[in-house]
Amino acid sequence: MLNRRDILVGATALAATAGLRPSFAQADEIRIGAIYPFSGSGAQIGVEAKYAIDTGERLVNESFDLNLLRARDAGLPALGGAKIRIIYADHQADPQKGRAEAERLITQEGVVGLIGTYYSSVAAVVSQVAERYQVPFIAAESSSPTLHRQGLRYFFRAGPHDELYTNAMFEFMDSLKDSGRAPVGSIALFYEDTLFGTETARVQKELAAARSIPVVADVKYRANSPSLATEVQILKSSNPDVVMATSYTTDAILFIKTANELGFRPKGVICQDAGYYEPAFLAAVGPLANGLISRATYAPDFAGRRPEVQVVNDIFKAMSGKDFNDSTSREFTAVQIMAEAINRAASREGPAIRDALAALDVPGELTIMPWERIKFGEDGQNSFVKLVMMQCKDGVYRTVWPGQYASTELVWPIS
Amino acid sequence: MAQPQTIPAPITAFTSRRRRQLAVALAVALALALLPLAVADVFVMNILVLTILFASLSQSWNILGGYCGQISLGHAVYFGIGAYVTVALFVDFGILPWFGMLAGAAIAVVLALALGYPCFRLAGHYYTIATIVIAEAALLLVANAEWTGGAVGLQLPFAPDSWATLQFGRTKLPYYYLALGLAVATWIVSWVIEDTRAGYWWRAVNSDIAAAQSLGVNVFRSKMAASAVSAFFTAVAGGVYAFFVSYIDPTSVMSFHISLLISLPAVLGGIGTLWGPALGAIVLIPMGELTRSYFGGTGLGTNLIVYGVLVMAISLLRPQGLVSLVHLFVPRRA
Amino acid sequence: MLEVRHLAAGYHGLVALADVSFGVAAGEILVVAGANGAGKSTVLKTVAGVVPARSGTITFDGARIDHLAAHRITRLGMAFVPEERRLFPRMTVRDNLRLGSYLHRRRADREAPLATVLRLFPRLEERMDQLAATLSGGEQQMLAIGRALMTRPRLLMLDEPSQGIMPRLVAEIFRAIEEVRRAGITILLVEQRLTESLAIADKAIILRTGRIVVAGTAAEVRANPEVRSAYLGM
Amino acid sequence: MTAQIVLQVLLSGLLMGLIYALVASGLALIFGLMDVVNFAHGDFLMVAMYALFVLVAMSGADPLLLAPVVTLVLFAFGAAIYLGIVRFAMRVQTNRGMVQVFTTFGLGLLLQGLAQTIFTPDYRSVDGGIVAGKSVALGGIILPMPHVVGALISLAAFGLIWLLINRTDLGKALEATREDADAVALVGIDRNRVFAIGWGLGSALVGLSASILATFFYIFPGVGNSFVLIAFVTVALGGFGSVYGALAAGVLIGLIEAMTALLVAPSLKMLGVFAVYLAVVTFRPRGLFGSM
Repeated sequence: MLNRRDILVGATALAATAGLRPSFAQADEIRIGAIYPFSGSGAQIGVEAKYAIDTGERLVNESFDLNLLRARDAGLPALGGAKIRIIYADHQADPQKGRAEAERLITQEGVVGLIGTYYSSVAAVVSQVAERYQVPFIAAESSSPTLHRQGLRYFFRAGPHDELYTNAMFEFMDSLKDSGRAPVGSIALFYEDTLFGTETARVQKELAAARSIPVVADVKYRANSPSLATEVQILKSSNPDVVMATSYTTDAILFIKTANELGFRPKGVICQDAGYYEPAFLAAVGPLANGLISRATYAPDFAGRRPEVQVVNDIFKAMSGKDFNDSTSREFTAVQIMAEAINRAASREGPAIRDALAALDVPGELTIMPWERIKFGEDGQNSFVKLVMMQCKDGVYRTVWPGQYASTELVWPIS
Repeated sequence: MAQPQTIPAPITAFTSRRRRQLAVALAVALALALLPLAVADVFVMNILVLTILFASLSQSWNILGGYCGQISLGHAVYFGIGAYVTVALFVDFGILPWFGMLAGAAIAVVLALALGYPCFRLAGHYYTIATIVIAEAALLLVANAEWTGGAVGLQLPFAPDSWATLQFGRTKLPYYYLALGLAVATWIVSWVIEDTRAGYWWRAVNSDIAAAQSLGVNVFRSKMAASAVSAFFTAVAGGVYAFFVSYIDPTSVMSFHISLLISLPAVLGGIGTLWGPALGAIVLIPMGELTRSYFGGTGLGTNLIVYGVLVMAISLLRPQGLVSLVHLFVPRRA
Repeated sequence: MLEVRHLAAGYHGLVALADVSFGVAAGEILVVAGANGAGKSTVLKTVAGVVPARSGTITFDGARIDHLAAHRITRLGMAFVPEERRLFPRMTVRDNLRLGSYLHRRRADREAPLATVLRLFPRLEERMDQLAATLSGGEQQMLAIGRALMTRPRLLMLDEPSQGIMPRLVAEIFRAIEEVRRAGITILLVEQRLTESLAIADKAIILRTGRIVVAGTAAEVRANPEVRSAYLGM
Repeated sequence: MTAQIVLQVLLSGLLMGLIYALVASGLALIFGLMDVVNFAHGDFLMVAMYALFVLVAMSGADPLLLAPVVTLVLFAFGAAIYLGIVRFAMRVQTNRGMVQVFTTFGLGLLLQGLAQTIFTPDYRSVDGGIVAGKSVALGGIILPMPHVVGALISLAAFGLIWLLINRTDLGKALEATREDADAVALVGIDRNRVFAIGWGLGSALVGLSASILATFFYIFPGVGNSFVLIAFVTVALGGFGSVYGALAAGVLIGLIEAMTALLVAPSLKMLGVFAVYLAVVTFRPRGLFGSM
């Protein structure tokens, strides 16, 4: 904390800042920056991310007898057993603040890599800062496809982006036919008017058109509306087979409650994770969540099947009181990947770490994710991700698709 | 009426006070111009750029809100227009930001004049609420429009350092001097306004509309003129901000939060004063950045608490603004 | 009943009153007179707690009241009718009167003064459901006095009750003041119309630039040669 | 689009509008009484929702049964805020309007920060109790029960406000203080006490609306922001200070919002409200029922 105090004193007395020098890490410590919203409307996301990343930090720094990436060694052996240390910064969902914090972490805290940022808008700016300073940036969960199309060399994303997610949803719908169920005859889109919602809906419309599935309602709603009654009415009157919903927690709660009150029961509700998957959502809507289907890139029922997943989940749960979810699992994984790359590079230099990341090829078994492997393409995107579809049963999401990961039978239609 | 042969004493005192203000301003500007020589740190530079940029924004706001007494909480609309027009012209048509900013400012001025017709008939809180509503409506329109990139926003393509395209990777210096230039320009405009007929009229409108009308002041036109000047500089600053951040989306340049950041420094520093906006910005912007950096990482609401208490304390204890503190140390002359 | 000792008061550094002392006994009418700006109104405003006293003491029934807020003074049984009347213009006459008895919870304490007021000013009864703003100047003055009486005061302070009123109604106001005194209410009266005031007053003081220049019984003041020439126009 | 959908949407708009009116009523009351716009209004709502959350957690009772308790708690809270903070903002001699705006605004930030520190930024919700998840069917038109009950409570609350203002001494004292805050001392009324009661009442209405909202809405430190702009527009559209103006404006806003969502686009529903607001103030600068 001494460093921050230095900054405070130094920056308030502006003239005194001449003497302020970046206070780089001690020799045996390797710093990684994590930029999340810790205050403002997204604060909850940041708080949970911190627990996940702290869990990752522990895994790397302590010795665990687990078959997971960077678990067995205490610290990074290639750097003399140096420990990693995560430095957190708050971006308040504001790109300008994300930029300032990224620059601060790099120049003052001496971080060798960045992890973040949940919001794709902030990730867009942070990825550019990372490029300028030649420090690798792993977008842990920001999922806008535009991010890996900027032609940046220091940008990496191990998880899927919105197009892959949406694609999986449609593949899942295709599979309904194969399993002898009635094909999806029509879909209605329900999505918030943010980057997340509009990008998702754009891809959904493309894929629906490619499959000739009619989109009978296209409801873009204002995020954080006091009421969604009219929106639900519009959906209901279009009488779709399936609603594809993309929302953050607050609207997800309101949507499901309102749909229940207004008696709107389509055959299926397929959600773009996020709000529909949050513990706060599940607590708020209770049994109304049963039957909801969500895409996911983490399968919580893995924890029961793979002991090493159970162990890290327990560590995380002890801190946060929650199980890993789609976001927190990827944040944890991002720490592993970053630590592995630093170790392989055996260097604290950004370009060396970047090259190590670019050359990385880790089998999926070494992660807690149901992925084939982690291997980044030219654009920094890992295309060996696997996606699963989960269905909520008794307040818990369980994997129902694809078959090899399924832990429970799909209920379809839900109404 | 015959002109007096000698200038009465109060007027000379006034003139010398104005000369002194100008001298102080030049000294401050010079010191600020040299400051980067002493500051190497990017984070501190970042805070400096923001502080000076918001000082100039608040100075522009003060022209309408302070001198003319029209409390706008919707200046984000001009800021956002400046940002969007500048970036969109550059990204879509390759028009350099220097021209883009002027285009944005021109559009902002036209909008300010168009909005003036319905708004300036509104009094007090009605005007303020109307400005909030207009900015929120603009936010909705931008978030749902095609050319603005909608909710996705607009990102500047990654490009090498250049003064022409206003893109710089690591150095903050160019943005610093741009912001400083803007701050000096808005200060000088304010300084000039304080001693022109328009300035007197505006302040007359502020203190007593009925009295101003009886003196023959065209209240409506005064408000329109102040609004146009204010919108112009706000939009230019919006353009600078957009290139400084390199990415804009509706919430980051057009939300109520921006309107507040534009008005707060002037209000807390000293509304309707020459130095209030700068003083307010010097306190508020580093406060906001440092409380976030210092307390924000905890996930607790400490930064909001500190910021909220500060705003309350200054409003209650220094209703004339922080600028009134200066007179505690420097006795007011003349 | 009311004792004012060495009272000084002023606004924004200007001295309006300097070293003013006088007393009013129960059941008396004391007239405070003087030219414009002499400080007459300030005497009442200071006693009523509207303007703070700078120094000196004010006691009512032996208790210091010079640091009490205006509403506390009203509650002690001192009612003040300011020169500008300060009615609630967009409320009815009935509501204005009703507010006068706001402090009294018992029905009798509300009905008795209402009957008195309506007996004193019968024309108010005809106007009960009109808005106060629609009354004539004289009627507004009656309402202001009536509202003050509704608080059941023991001391009534009237500031220029005849100001801006038709001559016919002035007499009615003065008659009412006498009748109020007959009901046992002490009266502190600030007036420009010295002849009429002295006719009903027991005692009088004359102020000039914030100081008392003449004081005495009504007869003494009326006989004072300076008063006769300067104020009574004789 | 059938007539039934239009009717359905209009009715849900009407119900929501009545709830908006109640949310705005406290703001209108305080403004009417003392010309102060409470910029912390949304955060008062947030405080009330957390108060309800704590009470439900402690007692396990139905949120609507706890509504009177929350209303009382908020009364005390509002009066305390007046006596502790706003009173001093009223005394300021210069820039009084600005001081009031930014004092209450700072207060709002402080409350949000405190809420985040005490309750964490997590989203909470209370069990909606007897109305949760229920609906009323009227010949094919389905209305959510929380909205129906909320709208009825709102109407009842406006009825009570009417009785309070027109039929009680306190109401008369409030009205008199609103007309001439200095003159009430002449009849022995302590204006500070009236102002404190006014803030208490205004906040009590916020407490009541929070109890209704909590039956269908979630709670988090920034929850006030979802409602505060609508509350401001409601009060300004109705005419600052007019409590009944707020009722009419709230209903109008509910209807316009619902119809814009249906006919134009849900994401632009507030745009319809804003457009109507701007159109109204262009012709009636003091809102629908504002006194000139």
